[in-house]
Amino acid sequence: MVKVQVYVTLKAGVLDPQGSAITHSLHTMNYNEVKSVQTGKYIELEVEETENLEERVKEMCEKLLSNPVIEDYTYTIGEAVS
Amino acid sequence: MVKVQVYVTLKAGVLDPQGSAITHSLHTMNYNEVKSVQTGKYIELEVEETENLEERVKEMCEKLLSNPVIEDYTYTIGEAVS
Amino acid sequence: MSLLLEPSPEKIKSDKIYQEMGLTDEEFTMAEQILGRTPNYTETGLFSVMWSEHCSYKHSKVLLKKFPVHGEKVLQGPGEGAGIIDIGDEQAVVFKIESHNHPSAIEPYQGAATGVGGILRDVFSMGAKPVALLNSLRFGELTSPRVRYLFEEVVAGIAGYGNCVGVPTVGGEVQFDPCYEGNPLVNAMCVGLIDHKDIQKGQAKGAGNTVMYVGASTGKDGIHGATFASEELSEESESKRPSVQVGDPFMEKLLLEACLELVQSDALVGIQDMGAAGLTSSSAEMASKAGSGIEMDLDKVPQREKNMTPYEMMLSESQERMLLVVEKGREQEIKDICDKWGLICAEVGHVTEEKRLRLNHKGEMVADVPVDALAEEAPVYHPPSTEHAAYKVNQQIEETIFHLDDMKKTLLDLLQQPTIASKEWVYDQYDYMVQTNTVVHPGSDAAVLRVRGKNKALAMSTDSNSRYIYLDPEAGGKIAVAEAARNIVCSGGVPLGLTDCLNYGSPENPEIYWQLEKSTDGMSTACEELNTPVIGGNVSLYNETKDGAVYPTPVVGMVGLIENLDHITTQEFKHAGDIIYVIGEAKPEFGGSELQKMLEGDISGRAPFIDLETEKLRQTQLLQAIQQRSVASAHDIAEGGLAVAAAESLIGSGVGAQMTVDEDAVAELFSETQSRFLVTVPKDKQKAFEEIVPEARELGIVTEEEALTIYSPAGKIVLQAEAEELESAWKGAIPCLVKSKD
Amino acid sequence: MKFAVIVFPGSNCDDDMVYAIQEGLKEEVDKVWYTEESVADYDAVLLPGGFSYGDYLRSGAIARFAPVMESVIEEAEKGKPVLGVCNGFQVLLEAGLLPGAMQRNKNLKFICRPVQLRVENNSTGFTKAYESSETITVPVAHGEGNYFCDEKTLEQLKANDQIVFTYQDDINGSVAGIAGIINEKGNVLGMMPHPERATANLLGSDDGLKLFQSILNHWRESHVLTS
Ligand SMILES: Nc1ncnc2c1ncn2[C@@H]1O[C@H](COP(=O)(O)OP(=O)(O)O)[C@@H](O)[C@H]1O
Ligand SMILES: [Mg+2]
Repeated sequence: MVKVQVYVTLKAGVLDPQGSAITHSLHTMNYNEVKSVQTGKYIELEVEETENLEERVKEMCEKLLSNPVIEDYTYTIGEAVS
Repeated sequence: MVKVQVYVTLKAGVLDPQGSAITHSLHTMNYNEVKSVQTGKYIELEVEETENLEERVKEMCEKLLSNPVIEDYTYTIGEAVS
Repeated sequence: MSLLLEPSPEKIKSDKIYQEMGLTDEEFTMAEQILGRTPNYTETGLFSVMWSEHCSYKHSKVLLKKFPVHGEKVLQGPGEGAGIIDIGDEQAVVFKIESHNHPSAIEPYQGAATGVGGILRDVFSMGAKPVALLNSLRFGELTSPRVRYLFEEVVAGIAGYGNCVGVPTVGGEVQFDPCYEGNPLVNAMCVGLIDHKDIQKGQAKGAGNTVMYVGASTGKDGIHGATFASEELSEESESKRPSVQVGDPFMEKLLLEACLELVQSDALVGIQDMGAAGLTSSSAEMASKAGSGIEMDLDKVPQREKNMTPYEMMLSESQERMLLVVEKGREQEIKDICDKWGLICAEVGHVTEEKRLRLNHKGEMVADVPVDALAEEAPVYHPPSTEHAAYKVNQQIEETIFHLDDMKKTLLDLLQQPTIASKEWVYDQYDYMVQTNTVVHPGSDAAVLRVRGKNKALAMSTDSNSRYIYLDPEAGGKIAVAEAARNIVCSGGVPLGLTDCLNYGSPENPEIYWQLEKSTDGMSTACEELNTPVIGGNVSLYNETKDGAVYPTPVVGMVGLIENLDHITTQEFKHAGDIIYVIGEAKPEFGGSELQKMLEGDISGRAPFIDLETEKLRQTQLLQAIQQRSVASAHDIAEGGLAVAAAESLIGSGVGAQMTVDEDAVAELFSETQSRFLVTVPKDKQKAFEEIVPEARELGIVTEEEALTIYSPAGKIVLQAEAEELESAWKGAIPCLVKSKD
Repeated sequence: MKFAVIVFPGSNCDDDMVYAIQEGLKEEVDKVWYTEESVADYDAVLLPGGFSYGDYLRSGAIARFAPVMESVIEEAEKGKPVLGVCNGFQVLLEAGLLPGAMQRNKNLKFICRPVQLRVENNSTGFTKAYESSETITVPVAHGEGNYFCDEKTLEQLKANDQIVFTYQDDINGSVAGIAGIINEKGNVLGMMPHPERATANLLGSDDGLKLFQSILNHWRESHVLTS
């Protein structure tokens, strides 16, 4: 088994209302050192080792895990986990 | 400015309906090598350097960014960004 | 900096860069003549968005002029954010429908969500409180995974936005047909309530008054959305994807509350939302309508990104923004209200006497254009029109006579056609109760909302059967209006007027222009006959992909007034023992029917015939019978015919029905002959009812036994089904299709 | 009796709650803006449903830190009746006034419909007007109504009779079908269904009215006793 970690974030320039709301809230809580917040998704997959693992992970990211119209993704393919 | 990355995941034992839905979809798309999916949040903060940065990040995570009843969090405090 | 990268006027002209922005050679020459010089990059952008189909209606203006727009009760016809109709007690209803087809095809969730956001702003910028949302949706067949994705995401987007803002989504319609496969239709309608005294205008009056900007800051999103909506969808549209706008319903809610407070202040002179073509259209239109001009300092526009150019700021379609004109010296009153709601509010310019739109940026004037040229003087086209080839062919096809062996199976199959099947899966996701005024939930003919504090209610519905319109645009256009009115009447309301959204293919194709022409003719005729003026609407053209155009789909959004809460009527059968009537005889008319589509896989032949006088007479009589409390339930007979109407009235009612039908049971049960109603009447009201509606024919009786039984004149059972079977077929169809993931 | 309805930025069932008190219960009610410092002058505090702050991040997470909440928490601890409906329930959970947390509905979709509830505990100050085990019809409208708590908490809730309402059918995946719970002291109730939407037959049900009547009756009783 391999652990795959996928990070999905909004493309540059895409509005992130959630991020703004969090920033605002942190400010009212007196965390004024926070200048900006960007929200995204973190997805962890447990995958059986296959030959073209990376290629397939990319496909999954593009087809399902992210929405390429507004989101970017990155991933790490981790060490095998037991 | 420092970039702080926060990852919020569900505690072990808390059901993840979204994770199950994604697993299911991936299977119908023939990514049968995927054994399980866990969803979480990825939050990126841009923070001005302060003395007790780490402590304050922890506080933000516990108070606002995660709900300790069902969620765990981890964070990385990155290099200074311009 | 980036300004230097913009092409010079000479280059725009020599390299025809204006074409990429959607202007034709002739249009660019016109712009040059208007200015007396070659426009720079920003100015070319202003012309291109304001002269886009979406903003200027250049291909449809001529046709829209035919709509009857006046009526005793019309307080505001087309021309403002939304139309307004008087409902008595110094109150009025405000409504409008708008399309968001192209954005939804690219990013269905956000496309649909921002469609809802835009139509809400059209209504609350008039000073009205939004009280209801409706929608009208068209997709390809649910057997395609891409269509399922679009369908699920569009519904989620509508829900996500409307629910968060707290305006109930109370009605709508969803139809499925292969012609919408690559180009779904997403039309959103909003209904608002207003006191006469609060009615606002989008006008920039009074030279010297201050122009203020309220709401979200301006980003680079949606740049060229208006021209984008005026082009066919192609592979290339994919590359324009970053122009997708993301909605922020929380911001919208704050903006809504702030605006409802702002309109109470007499410091406010004019207000308009920044919709399509954003800052450009709102400023140019407000000035043009008031016969004035506007000068703005773009450095003061709140910006979400660094180094935005004037072009980007003026063309951005960032959501949740409003432009205000405020009496000079009273800006602080406006700012205080915005502050309370946590909204950005900036003074960005002032009203000028000279009728020009002037823009300054970093100390330089970057645009200087006559406002009327932008807002009023877009070229108007009279495109050539040619009868659609399919029309002639279809007119000559003989009516098919269907012979059905198993009527029960036919009915169950019909109930599972996605277009007919229960839309509970959809409206279960909409908060249709927030504001606690929803008396009749989604699922009946029209939604009904009480008017709080008064003994009256509003009925509302969206309708269109594009199959009929495709087969016969003129008849189909009449039917669309008539059907909407039928739905209002069945719920006990007097139709007040309508808003329409004209969804068609490319008007530059003469056959499509012909569809547009004929169907709007039909609609206009029906509006005259039924006394339902058109108080506003929207046009969405170029709905086509390489596989062809969508069916001509003019969606009608109608609102009616229920004068007394006791008049509220639903389609459900009520009590065992009530008498079942049908108003109107069935003829064997199957062109464009669900039965035809189901059995033959496609539609052909003639659309059902409609006689508007008959329609009017029956509606008037039925409404009178309802108002005199002689009617227990009423339902119009539409897609799928009488059998489907009966099943819909029976499902969930806790009672059943026995009916005897004519010799030609296939026609009686499944034909889509127009102007028919299925009505039940309490026994003691039978005489009164028959006096008002002499034409009504008794069909049978509501039974305690929860089943539908249909007899032939000779007393033989033609069809018998348990209510439960009917219900599971009808309710199960869409959830089942959505779940199938292969 | 005087009620406070807390209004957060983006609250959207605040007016509905006000109407329920004014028109249904015919008692006094004020909207209290989220920046107010005190709710001490009110006899009961109502946290309305709908959304707050767009429900961004997690429902109720941001509202929980609104300035007015300090006083709400303080009054709750003093024993003042506090009712949180839907979003209000989520705020109470986030604020730690009630145990557990909300997750997205198990079908991952928003659901809006009238549902059947069972009154599990009719001895609270919020439910005395109901029969024991009565079935009532009250609408839900939520995307995150899937109540979660760990085993131990569930045992405690059961042992102390803190489960007040349960769903007749499993609509959202909530642990033990929980639709509403009360704190140990019995003065803070959170529930996902909207009683304020069920206060007139014209709207489909008036089963929610008894909840407000219970609050009023309870207050009158204790008021007579103390005065
Ligand atoms: N199909 C139509 N029928 C009637 N009026 C229409 C139609 N299409 C557009 N209009 C009217 O033309 C005006 C301009 O429409 P639109 O550009 O959509 O307005 P806005 O940008 O304010 O939403 C509006 O008053 C609208 O009601
Ligand atoms: Mg608009």
